[in-house]
Amino acid sequence: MTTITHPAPPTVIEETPSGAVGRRVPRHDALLQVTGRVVYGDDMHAAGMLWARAVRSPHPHARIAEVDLLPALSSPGVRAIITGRDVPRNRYGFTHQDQPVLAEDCVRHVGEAVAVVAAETLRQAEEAAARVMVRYEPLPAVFDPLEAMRTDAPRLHQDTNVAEHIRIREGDVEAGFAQADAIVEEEFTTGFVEHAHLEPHAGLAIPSPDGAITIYSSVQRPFLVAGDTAKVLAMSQNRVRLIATGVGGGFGGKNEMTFEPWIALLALRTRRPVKIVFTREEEFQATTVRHPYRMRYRTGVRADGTLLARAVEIISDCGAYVSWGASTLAKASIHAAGPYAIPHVKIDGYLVYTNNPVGGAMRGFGVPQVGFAYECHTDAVAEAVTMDPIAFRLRNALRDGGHLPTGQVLERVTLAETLRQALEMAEWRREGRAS
Amino acid sequence: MPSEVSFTLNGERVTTAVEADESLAWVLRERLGLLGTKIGCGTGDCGACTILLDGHPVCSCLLLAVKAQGRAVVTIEGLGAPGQLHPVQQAFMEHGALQCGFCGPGLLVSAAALLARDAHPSEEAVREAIAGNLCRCTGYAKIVEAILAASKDAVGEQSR
Amino acid sequence: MKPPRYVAPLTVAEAARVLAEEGEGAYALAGGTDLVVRMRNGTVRPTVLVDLQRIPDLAVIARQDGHLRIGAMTTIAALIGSAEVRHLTPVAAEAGAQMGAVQLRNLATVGGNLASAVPSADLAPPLLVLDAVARIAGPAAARTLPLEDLFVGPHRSALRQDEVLTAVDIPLPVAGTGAAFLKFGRRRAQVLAVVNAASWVRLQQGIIAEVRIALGAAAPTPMRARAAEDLLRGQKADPDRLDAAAVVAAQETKPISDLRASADFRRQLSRVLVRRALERAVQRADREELRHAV
Amino acid sequence: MRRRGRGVAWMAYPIGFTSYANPSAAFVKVNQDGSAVVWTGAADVGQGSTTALAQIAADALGIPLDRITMVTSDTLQTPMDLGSVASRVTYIAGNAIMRACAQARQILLEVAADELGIGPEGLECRDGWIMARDLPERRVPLADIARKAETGKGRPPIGAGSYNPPTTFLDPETGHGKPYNAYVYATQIAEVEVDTETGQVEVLRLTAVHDCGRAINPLLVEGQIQGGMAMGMGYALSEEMVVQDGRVLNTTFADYLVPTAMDVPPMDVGLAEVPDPTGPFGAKGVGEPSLLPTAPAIVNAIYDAVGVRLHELPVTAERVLAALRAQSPARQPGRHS
Repeated sequence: MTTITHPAPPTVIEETPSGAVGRRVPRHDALLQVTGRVVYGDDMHAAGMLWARAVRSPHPHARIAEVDLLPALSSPGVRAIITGRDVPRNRYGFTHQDQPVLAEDCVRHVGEAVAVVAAETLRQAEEAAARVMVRYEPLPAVFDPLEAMRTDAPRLHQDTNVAEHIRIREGDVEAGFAQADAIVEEEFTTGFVEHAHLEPHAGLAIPSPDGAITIYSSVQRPFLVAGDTAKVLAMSQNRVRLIATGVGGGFGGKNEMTFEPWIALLALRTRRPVKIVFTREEEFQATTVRHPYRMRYRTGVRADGTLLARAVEIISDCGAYVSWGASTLAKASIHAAGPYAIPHVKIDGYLVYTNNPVGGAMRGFGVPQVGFAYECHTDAVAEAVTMDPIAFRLRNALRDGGHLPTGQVLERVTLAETLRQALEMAEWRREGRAS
Repeated sequence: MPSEVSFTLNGERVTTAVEADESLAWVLRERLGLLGTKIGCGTGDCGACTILLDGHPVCSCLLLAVKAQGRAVVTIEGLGAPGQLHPVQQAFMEHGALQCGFCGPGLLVSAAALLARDAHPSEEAVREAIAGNLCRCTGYAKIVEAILAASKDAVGEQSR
Repeated sequence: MKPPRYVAPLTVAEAARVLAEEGEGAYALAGGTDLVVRMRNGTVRPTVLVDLQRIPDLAVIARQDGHLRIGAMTTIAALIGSAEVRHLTPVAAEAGAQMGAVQLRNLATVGGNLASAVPSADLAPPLLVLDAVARIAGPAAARTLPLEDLFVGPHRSALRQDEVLTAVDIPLPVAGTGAAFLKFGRRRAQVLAVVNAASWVRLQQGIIAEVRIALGAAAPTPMRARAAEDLLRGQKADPDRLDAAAVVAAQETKPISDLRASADFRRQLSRVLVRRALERAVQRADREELRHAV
Repeated sequence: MRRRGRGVAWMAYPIGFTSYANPSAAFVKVNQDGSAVVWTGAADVGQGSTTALAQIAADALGIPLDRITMVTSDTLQTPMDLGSVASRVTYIAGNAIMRACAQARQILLEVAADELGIGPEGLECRDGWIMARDLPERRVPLADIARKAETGKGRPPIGAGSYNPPTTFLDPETGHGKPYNAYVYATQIAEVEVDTETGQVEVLRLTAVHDCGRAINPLLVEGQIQGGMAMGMGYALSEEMVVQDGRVLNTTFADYLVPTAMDVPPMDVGLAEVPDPTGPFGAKGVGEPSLLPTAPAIVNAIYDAVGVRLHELPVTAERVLAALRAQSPARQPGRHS
């Protein structure tokens, strides 16, 4: 059994008597924070530790023809190098198990890791990583999800690049449009967004003499990461211990397993602790991003401002692997019509593979994309029936007992109350306005 | 080949061997074991590594350690420790200024430098002084509030 | 990827000698805010870093021979904090204050900002309109160069391998002049200019007697907009004419499209910034004229 | 010319995973001296969950907050938690802690019942005491009972609990189902000023009112909302990875533009607290919702100011200017500043 103390002392809440709920209590670790004593991923050190560095693909799509480790293995300070062949079960994913821990036959996005080096110093690891010779044979790539949906597009995985199609149907949307006095159509797009947590992904793996492993890592989901790591390493879950260090921001970017199996394998192989810290460049190029969405909105409304029908089509650029793309798209699709009572709704969400950076979880999970679209669209629809956007919202808002297009009934709906308070705080008055 | 560099670190003289391309941030963390200074980007764009060089905030990831020769360096560890916190550290705690806290050490150093040269900064001056310290969690609202409060506390102390 | 050697010479001559002997791998090091970033991203791989920090007098700001001399190793913070600069060449301080953020201004130097020949360098347009001269030292005799000629291309200056930029000389102001600097960045701090612009005018009874206009990030190098200047010289400083000159200045630019902006957007911004900089410079010159008249 | 405008956006957002089981579990023990330790797998990623969960445990046990120790996010030592995602920790891990605490509390109340001669259902734990609900002066220190439970009765006051919000999967053809168990609501308002010559948008003020259920810790809730608005502002105006042939061209914070302290305007935050009976002490969540309405509120404000509808995020100055130039000259609403 391994005994390892926590990176930070156990948390003690320094405050006074009970009746704690509702109180403005500072964070439990505020004193550690302001004195620079929180231990984040990069702050983990262990005696005799090695530094790991990934070798990453410069190509968006290529066959890996050959990996020659010899020059790197003879590079000063190198203690071990792993590739996909060293990963016992080189495949993972939440809804779709389509992603390798290290690319083996083929790389599908720029920055995909092919090998990982462990050396005595970071500088030596960097030098050796540059000496890993990977011969790539570039494959046709696709970067536009609309192109990727075509049957003649280069394919990333199997017979189609459409990894998921989500449908939500309520009422009869065509009948709704037929009754409408006005129909408003708009198309919205959003771009690639990075979580930009200030702390890069960072961690340390410490092997036990009995072959178990302890991983310190800056993650939002220790149990998922430990479970996935155990799975790909074909180890029993009780022998893969993950301890979350202080997490310097996540926002969804530290949801999933990244380097944990790499440093675990390297540590087990070298019998030494192995540390890794992603560079900011790796954070941008190689880790997950917020999915870019293209969203087509079509809304039918009566002249009196009553919403009748809404059809939404969402195309999500998934990047090279599904990761959280399917579940993100589900959440986006469920909420794509907005918090409005609309009798006839049709929503189609498509998740499309491309050779772009991998989309993952990010704060709001697809809903910031559709939220941008449906709320801007709401103003445009209100204008089409010459209604004030606020009055229009209040007229069509979901209320207690109302339901989303999924049929889910909502209770304690406070939309109107939050609006009322916000207008009051913003001292909103409509007078004195041009046109 | 490594050179030797000597400087004053939080009031004490230190000497260490460094490579010429090593940043002071790296040397502080990996050679001198002071882990309070954080590295967020390595290119001087986020301010997490802010330290004081002869009293002036700089990004220690951009400052080559060799250039610290003979200078005075203050890090978060030198700002104040539990029991003897700098007013701005106290204010950050009380106002819930930090969330993940990774930007904290750099921000606190920037804020302390501001208050040292301007005891009564305006809100605009506070925002300008910390514009080089990115924070992704807080929207800066409680940070600005805390720095302004610390400046008021300091004024209160002086008048006593 | 061996780490570079580090030398910190005490004289310019010694610095020049090392730069000459080491050849291409030798880099003069000022604040490091540009060079260290380029070392990190692998665009330069120095074998020797020649730190200019210990050479005396390179960080001095002083009046000299009808000029204000600003030493190349003056930090941006020292520049904007200098009473002489704020009094004699306020537009240089105006530009310096918009560079990066506090941390950068405490490290970055005037010489570094100019010698790195970055097209968007914020100090270039104001110093160009102030008619600054670059002072350059090498193994042989020192030489001077109109600042405009220092900029050869992106990241390419007229400095030879063995030369060091030691100072810029700015002519002392005369009556009736005003200058202004404007920067368009994609956020309000810690950002490179999409376009920046400066203008300088000398008014005589409301007539533009002399004028200089400069732009940054609008061409491969910081540039003067001479055709626009020609249009204004000897003319009344009325709004339509200033705008007409701004239109011409925008036509003179040779911007690129990059991840920060399209060439077309840069041209549009050039017009707006030049016009606003001219308006502001004229206002300031007017005030100057009045002050002198009183 | 600079023109001002204001825009509104609101949202409904769910707490927790979509359909999939997303449980949290917790352990608790009350020590002989009346202090307590809580084990939770939830990782505090800056949002302050460890503090908020301790506040929940304190009131669930009737033990002062300063006597609660939290042990968190260690897969060997703490019970399972799905993670700090989906705005779920306060609601789901909080409910798990409520259940764990209820078990420990039940042991304490049963032991105290003997002592006080009142049935456990007539007792409550509060402020470090166990007292009769109707007769607060009939009370005994919780520490005494904890000691007695452990050393006298041989019943250490411990508890384990878990919670998983009841959800269903969506029908694959109709998309019908109940994928969530709780919803939160919010409205945000943005006031902007647009430079019509450069397209530059300055956000002058942001206002947010969120219903996150009962706010366990309003200080932390406000901080989350303020941070979310800043992130939403970046999403609206400046944050964009430039990807060309799969390669990210801006891989530094010099060109991927997160708002600085000088960009973020004053932000007013209000809470419309409507307790949810399914949440711990009525709490739901706020992590993700805080960012959702910000971008559309800003984009609607831009329309209010200059009369152009922007359909692509981020709304950079360049895109605003292009839209303004494409606009017919007749349409010129907004107020001059």
